[in-house]
Amino acid sequence: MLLGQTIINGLMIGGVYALIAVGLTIIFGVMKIVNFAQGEFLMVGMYVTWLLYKAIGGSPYLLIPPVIVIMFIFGLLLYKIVVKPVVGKGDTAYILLTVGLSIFLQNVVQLIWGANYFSIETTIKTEAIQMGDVSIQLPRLIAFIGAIILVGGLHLFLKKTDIGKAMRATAENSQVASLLGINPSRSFAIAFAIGVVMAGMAGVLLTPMFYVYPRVGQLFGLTAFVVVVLGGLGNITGALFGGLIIGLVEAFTASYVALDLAPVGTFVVFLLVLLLKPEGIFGGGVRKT
Amino acid sequence: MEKILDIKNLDKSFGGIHAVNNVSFAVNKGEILGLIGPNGSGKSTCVNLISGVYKPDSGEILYNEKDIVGMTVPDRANIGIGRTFQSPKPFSNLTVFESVLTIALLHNSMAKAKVKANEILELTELNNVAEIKSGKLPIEKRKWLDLARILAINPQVIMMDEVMAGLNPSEMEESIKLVKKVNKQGITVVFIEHVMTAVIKLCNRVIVLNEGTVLSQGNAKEVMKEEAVIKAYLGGGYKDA
Amino acid sequence: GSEQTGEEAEEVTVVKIAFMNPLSGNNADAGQQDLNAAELAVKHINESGGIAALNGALIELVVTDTTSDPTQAQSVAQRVLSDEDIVGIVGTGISGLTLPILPIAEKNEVAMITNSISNDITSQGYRYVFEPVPKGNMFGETQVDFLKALNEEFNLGIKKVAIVYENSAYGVSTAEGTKARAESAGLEVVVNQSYPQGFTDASSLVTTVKQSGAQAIFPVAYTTDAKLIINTMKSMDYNPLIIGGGAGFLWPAMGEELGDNINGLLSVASWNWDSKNISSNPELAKIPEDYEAEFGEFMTEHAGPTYSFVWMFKEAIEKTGSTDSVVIRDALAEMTFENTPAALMQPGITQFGDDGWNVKTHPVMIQWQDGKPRTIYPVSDASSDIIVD
Amino acid sequence: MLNVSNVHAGYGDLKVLFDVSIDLQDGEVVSLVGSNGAGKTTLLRAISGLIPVTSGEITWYDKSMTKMPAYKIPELGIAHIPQGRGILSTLSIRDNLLLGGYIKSARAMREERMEYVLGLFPILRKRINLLAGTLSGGQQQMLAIARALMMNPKLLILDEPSLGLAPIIVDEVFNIIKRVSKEEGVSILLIEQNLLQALSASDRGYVLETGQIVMSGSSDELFANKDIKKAYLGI
Amino acid sequence: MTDFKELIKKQKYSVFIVILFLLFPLISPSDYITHVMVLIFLFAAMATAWNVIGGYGAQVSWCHATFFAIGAYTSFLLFLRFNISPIISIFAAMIMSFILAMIVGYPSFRLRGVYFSLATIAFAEIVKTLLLYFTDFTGGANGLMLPYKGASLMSLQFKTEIPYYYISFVVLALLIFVTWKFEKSKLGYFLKAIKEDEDAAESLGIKAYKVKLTAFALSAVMISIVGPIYAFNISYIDPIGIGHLDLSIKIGTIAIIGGVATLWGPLLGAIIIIPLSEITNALLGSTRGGASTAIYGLILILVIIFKPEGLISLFDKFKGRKKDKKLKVR
Ligand SMILES: Nc1ncnc2c1ncn2[C@@H]1O[C@H](COP(=O)(O)OP(=O)(O)OP(=O)(O)O)[C@@H](O)[C@H]1O
Ligand SMILES: Nc1ncnc2c1ncn2[C@@H]1O[C@H](COP(=O)(O)OP(=O)(O)OP(=O)(O)O)[C@@H](O)[C@H]1O
Ligand SMILES: [Mg+2]
Ligand SMILES: [Mg+2]
Repeated sequence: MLLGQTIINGLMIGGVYALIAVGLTIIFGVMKIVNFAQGEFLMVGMYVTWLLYKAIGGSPYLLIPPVIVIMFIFGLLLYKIVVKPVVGKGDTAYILLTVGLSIFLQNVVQLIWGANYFSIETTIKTEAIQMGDVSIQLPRLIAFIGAIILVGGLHLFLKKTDIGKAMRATAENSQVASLLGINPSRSFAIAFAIGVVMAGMAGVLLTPMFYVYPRVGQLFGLTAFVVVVLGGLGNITGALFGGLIIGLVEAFTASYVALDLAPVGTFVVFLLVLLLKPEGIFGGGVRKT
Repeated sequence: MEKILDIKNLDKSFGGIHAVNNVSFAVNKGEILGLIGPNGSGKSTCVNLISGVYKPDSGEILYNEKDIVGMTVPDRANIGIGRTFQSPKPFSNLTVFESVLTIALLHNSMAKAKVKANEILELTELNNVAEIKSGKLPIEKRKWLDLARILAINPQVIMMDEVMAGLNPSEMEESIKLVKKVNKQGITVVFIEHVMTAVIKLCNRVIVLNEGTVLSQGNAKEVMKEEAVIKAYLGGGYKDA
Repeated sequence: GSEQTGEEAEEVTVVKIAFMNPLSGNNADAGQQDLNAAELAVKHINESGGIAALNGALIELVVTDTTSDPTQAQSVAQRVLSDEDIVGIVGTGISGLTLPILPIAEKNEVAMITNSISNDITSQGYRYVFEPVPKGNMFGETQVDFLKALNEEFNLGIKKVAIVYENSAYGVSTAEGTKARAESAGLEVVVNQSYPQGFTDASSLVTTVKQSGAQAIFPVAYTTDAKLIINTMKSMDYNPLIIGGGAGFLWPAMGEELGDNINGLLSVASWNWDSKNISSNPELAKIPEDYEAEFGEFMTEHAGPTYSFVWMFKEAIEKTGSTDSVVIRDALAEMTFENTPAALMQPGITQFGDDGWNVKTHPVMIQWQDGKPRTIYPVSDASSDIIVD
Repeated sequence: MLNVSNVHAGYGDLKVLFDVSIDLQDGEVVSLVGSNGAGKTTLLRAISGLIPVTSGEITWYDKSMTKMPAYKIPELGIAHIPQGRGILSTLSIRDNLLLGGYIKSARAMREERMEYVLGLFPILRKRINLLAGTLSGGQQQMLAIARALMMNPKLLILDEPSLGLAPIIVDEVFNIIKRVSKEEGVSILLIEQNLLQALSASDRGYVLETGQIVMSGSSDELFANKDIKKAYLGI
Repeated sequence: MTDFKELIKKQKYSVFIVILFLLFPLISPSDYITHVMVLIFLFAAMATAWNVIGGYGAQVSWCHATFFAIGAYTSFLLFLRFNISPIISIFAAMIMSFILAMIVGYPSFRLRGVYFSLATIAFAEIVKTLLLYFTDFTGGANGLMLPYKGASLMSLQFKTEIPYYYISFVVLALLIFVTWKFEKSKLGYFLKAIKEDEDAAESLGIKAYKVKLTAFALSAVMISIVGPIYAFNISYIDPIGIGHLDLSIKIGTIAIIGGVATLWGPLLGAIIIIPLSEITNALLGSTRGGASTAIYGLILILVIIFKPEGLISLFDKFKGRKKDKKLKVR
C-alpha cells in the first residue's frame, strides 16, 4: 500500500507543480525572463477565483472561462505597463522587475483583502476515489488531468499554429521575426499573457486545496523553478514530466527517507540533473559555433 | 618536413549527420595550409575538433607528436593552438587594448603584458583604435582584433575560419598582408576560406574536404584544376582562376 | 491619583505604548489580529476616561510593522524606542521576531509584554520582558492530560498516538512537550514527525500516520498546513481523534474552511475567549463580544492576550502614576492582576515570576461547537461540555 | 517602387547615414557597393524599419513607409534577408519556411511556394524536419533565401548573400537571384562585396562611402569607372 | 596640469566624505540612525561581495545569503559552544565558506547563465533545510540567541551602536578595497573577458571554469566576513531569517539598483534601499499592513523601468554634463 500510495501522492502533486511550472517555462521560453513573480500570478489567479466564487458560486471549476479572460487581460496589462519598457534591457533588469512585481502584488493584495485566509466551501475538497488501499484525492486528480490537458494544448498551440510558431521565432530572434512580418511585441505580450493565464488556471485548480492568502504563491515558487529546469527551460512538455518527477521524488523522499528532507530530495535531484544533463531531461541541443 | 598537427582517422557525427568521416591530414610547421570545400563539408567541425570544442567520436589529433584529444579548450590554447571563429567574438565592453592585454596576462606579468599588448596592436595595425570598445569596431577590424588576441597566446598554429568573408578586394589585400606577416613570425596557419583569390595568394598547399572526407590535397593551383574539385566545389566560374 | 507634586513641569496628556507586530509578510495575519485587539483596548481605555492617575491622560498606540524579517524587526524596535516617551511595548506574537527585539528593549529599559510562547524568551535573563501566556511545552502536557481524562471518562482505549508538527520554533517546542508527557503517561508514540512549514502536500504525512495505526493524532500546524492535513485525512478516510496543537486549528479561517464539519474538532489553546474567568464575569465577557462586533470574527488566542497587555500597562501606570518606563517595569514585576481586563488570561489571575513569565496560567482545551471554539477543559476553566458523537 | 530620399540614420549617438537617396523601379536589380562599415547594412535596416530614420523619407509606391514598424513592412511585399542570414536555428527547416509565408498575403499559397523553393534548394528538402541550427553556414544561407521567397515578395533585399558560400554555391545563388528576378519579376536590392558578380547580376548600382552615396549609374558605367576598379578590384 | 588639479579636487571630496563618515556617530541624532548606518554598511558590504561574481562575472548568485549564514552560524556556534571570539572565528567562517563555495561551484559552473543561478537557489534551499533539520546542533527553527554579556571587543558586544558603526565601516572599506584590487587583477580581467564571450575566452586559453570558481569562492569568502558582524550585532539568528532566498535577492537587488560591475554601485544601492525600507516602514508601517512593502516593490519596478543600468549611471551623466559644460566654456 505504501508504495502505491506514494506513487499516487507523487504523481498528483506533480501535476500541480507542472501547472505552475508551465506558465513559468513559456514566459522564459519566449521572453527569456526568469520570472520571480510567477507564484504571485498564481496567487492573483486564486483571488480571482475566490472573488468570482463569492459573486457567482457554483463549482469552482466552472469558473475557468471567466478566469481565463480576466487573467489574459491582466497579463496583457502587466506586459504593456511594466514589462514592455524593460524588454531588451538585460537579464538583471528582468530579475529586479519581477522581484519588484512579486513584492508589489503580494502586498497590494494584502492591503486590499488583508492577510486573512479565505477558502471556498465546496464539498469536493475532501472527496477521494478509493482504489483498494490507495486513495486519490479528487481535487488533485482534477488538477492532474487539468495539467495534462493544458500542457498538451499549449504544446500543440506552439508547435502547430502560426501564432505559436511566430512566438517561437520571436523567442529566438525578435529582429528576424519582424523581418518575417511578425510583431515581436505582440508575441511577447501573448506569451506573457499565456504565462499569466496558466497561473490563473493553476489558481482555479488549486483553490479547493489551498487557502487563498497573499503569500500562497510562495509555496510553489521555488519548486516551479526546479521543475522548469528539470524539463528543460522553455520546454512545455518538459514542464509536465519535470513536475511529475519532482512530485515523485518528493513523495519518495518523504515516505522513505524523512518528511522534513523532502525539499532536500528535490533539490539534490535538481543538482544532479544540472550536473549530468544540464539542458534538462527533455532538452535537445543546437550547435554551438 | 616537421608536422605540427597530425590528424588521423578523425570521425564526428551529429545525430544522423556524419560531419567528419575518417579524415586524415597533416599540417607542416611554418606553412599556410588551405582548408577548403563546399558548405557543410566539415571544415568548421575540424577546427572545432582540433581546438577542443567538440570531442571526436574516434581518431587521433597529434600536436607536436602528442595526442591532445583529452585536453580542454583552454589547455589547447595554452600550448599554442589558436583559432578564430567564423563570426568574430569580441569582448564587446573591453577596449581593444584591454582585450589583448587580458589574453597577454595569461602568460605574463602585468607590466610585461602591457608591453606585449602594445607590440601586438602595432603589428596588427590596431594601435590607433586601442582605446575604442571592441564592440564598436567595424567588421574587418573585429577580425583583426580576433587575430590580435590570438597572437597574445604565443600561438604556434592559428586556424582561421573564414577571416576574409565580407571583405572587399582592397580590404582583403590588407588582410592577406597581415596573414603573411603573422606567418613570417614562424606561426603555422590553417586557412579556411571560400574566397579563392585569397586562398591562391596565401596557401602553398590545400586540402579539399567534401561531405566529411578528404577529396583531394596538394598544391593549390593544381588541386583547383582537378575535375572532382571543380564539380564539388568550385563550379564553372573558377575554371580560369 | 496619589502623589501629585504640583511642581511637575508639564502635565502628561498622552501615554505612548508601542505596538510591534508583523503587519506584512509571513505572519501578517496574526499581527493584524493583535493590532485589532490592541486598538480596541486603547479605545476602551480612552473612552472610559483614560488614565485617572494622570488626570485622564489618553493612551496613544504607536503602531509599527516589524515585518516578518528579524533584522527589520530589530531596527524597527530601535527606531521606535528612540522616542523616549514610550512607556512599554506590546508584542510580538512571533518568537523569531521577539528574540531580536529583546536586547533593544533591555538597552532602552522599556518593558515588553509578549504573546510569543517560545521557552527561550524568559530563559535569557532579560529583565524587561514579560510573558503572560503559557509556554510551548505546556501545550503538550495539557493535550495529553486531556486525552487521559477522555480515555477514563469515555473509555476510548486510546494507546497509540501520533505527533506531527511543523518545523518551526512554535511547532518544535510544543511537540517536545507533548512527546515527553505522552511517554510518561504510558501512551505509545507511534509517529513523531516534523514536516517542513508551508508544504504543499500532506499525503505522505497522512499516509505515514495512517499506516502507523495511531488512534489519536496531535498535529501542530499553522493555517495552511492545518487545512492540508485535515482535508487529506478526510479524503484518505482516516478518522482518528484529532487533538490540534493550537494555531491553525483555532483560526477563524479554519471554521470557514470546514463549515459545519468543524464542529467537534478539538485543540489546545493558549487562551480562549470564553474561559470561565471571562464568561462568568459580565464586564469581561463584553470584551470578546465587542471584538466580534467590531471585526466580524471571534476574538482569537492572539487577540485576547494582546488586549489584556495594553490594560496591564494601564494598570501599572495607574498604580505608580508614573510614565517612567523603568518604574512601570518594576510595577509590572510586582503586581497581581485579577478580575480586570488586564487579567484575561485563565484562570483569571496573572502574576509574573522572577523570569517574567506568568506563573499562574496554563493552556486550555477547546472544542469547536456551533462554529466557534469553546473552552471544555480543564473543568475549572470550562464554559461548555465536551460533545462526543 | 521604392524611393529613399535624403535619409539620415544611425545607432543612438552614432550617425551612420548622411543624406542618402536611392530609388528602385519595378523589376530592377540594383546593387549597393561600398567598403566595410560604409553603412550599406544600415541603409537596408533603415528601409526595413529595424532602425529609426532620423530625417528624410522612404516611400513605397509613393506612400510613406518611413515610420512604419518593421513587422508591417513585409506586408508591403518587401523581403529582407539580413546579413548573417537570420535563420531561426531552434525551429525546424519546415517551420522556418512556413514562417516565411507568415504574412497574410502569402499564407494562402504557402504549400505551392514551399514546393517551389524546395525545388530551388533540394538539400533543404532532405533535411526538412531537422532543426535549422544543424545546417552549415552555406546551407543556412540557402534556407534564408528560400524563406524570403516564401513571402512571394515584390522586392527582395539581400545583404551579402554570398558571404561564406562555396564558389559553386555562390554561382548557384546568383543564378537563383537572376532566375527569380526574371521568372517572377521580383525587384532586387543587393549588397555584395564581390563587385564583379554584383554588377554582372544587376542593372544599376550605387556606391556608398562613409554613409554617403558617392556615385551611381548603370552597371556597365560603374564597371568602366577607373576609381571603382581601383578601390574594389584592386586593379 | 588640469588633470592633476582635478585629481586633487576629487581626492578632496573623498577625503571629506571619509572624514564625514568617521565623525558621523558623534553627530548622529540617535542610536537608531547609527544602527541604520550600520545596516547600510553591512548590506553595502554584502552587495559588494555579491558584485564580484554577480556583477563582474554576470553569474547571478542566489545563494549569497547562505554564505552569509554560514559565517553567522560558524561564529555563533563557536562562540556559544566553545567561547571562541568571533574575531578569531571569522577566519573559520571564511574557510567554511570557501569549502562550501567550492562544493556548490564545482558542479554548477559546468553550466552557463541562468542554470548557474538556479543551481544556487537549490543549494541555498538545501542548506536552509539542513539548518532547520539538525536542530540539536543549529537550534533549528528556534534559531540561536546571543545573551548580552557586557561590552567587549572580543565578543563583539557593545552597549551602543557606535563600535559596530566603526567595525562595519572598516569591513565595508576592506571589501571595497579587495574589489578594487580584484578589478585590476588578472582574475578580474579574465572574468570580464568571460562575461563578454565565454567561448572566445576559452579558445584563447582562459580557463573559464576555474576563473569563475575562483571568483565565486572569493565572493563567498568576502560575504562570509559580514556574517559574524551582522549576527553579533543583531544577536539572534535563525535559518529562515538569514538563510532565505529573500535575503539573497535583497543583496542582489541592492547591487543591481546601485549598478553592477562598478566599485561604488553596491554602496549606492545600500544607501538607497536600506533607508528606503526604513522610511516606507516608518511612514506607512502603522497603516494597514502591506502598504510600506508594496511601495517598496513599486519603487524597485520604477527604478528598473527608468534606470535599468543602475543608479550609479546618474553620476556618469552628471560627470559627462560637467565635461560638456566645460567644453562649451572653452
Ligand atoms: N552542432 C551540430 N549539430 C548538428 N549538426 C552539425 C553541428 N555542427 C555541424 N553540423 C553539421 O555538420 C556538417 C559540417 O558542418 P561544418 O560547420 O563543419 O561545415 P563547414 O565545412 O564549416 O561549412 P561552411 O563552409 O558552410 O561553414 C554540416 O552538415 C552541419 O550541418
Ligand atoms: N548595431 C549597431 N550598433 C552600433 N553601431 C553599429 C551597429 N551596426 C553597425 N554599426 C556601425 O555602423 C557603421 C556602418 O555599419 P554597416 O553595418 O551599415 O556597414 P556595411 O557597409 O554594411 O559594412 P559591411 O560590409 O561590414 O557589412 C559601422 O561603423 C558600424 O560599426
Ligand atoms: Mg564553417
Ligand atoms: Mg553589412
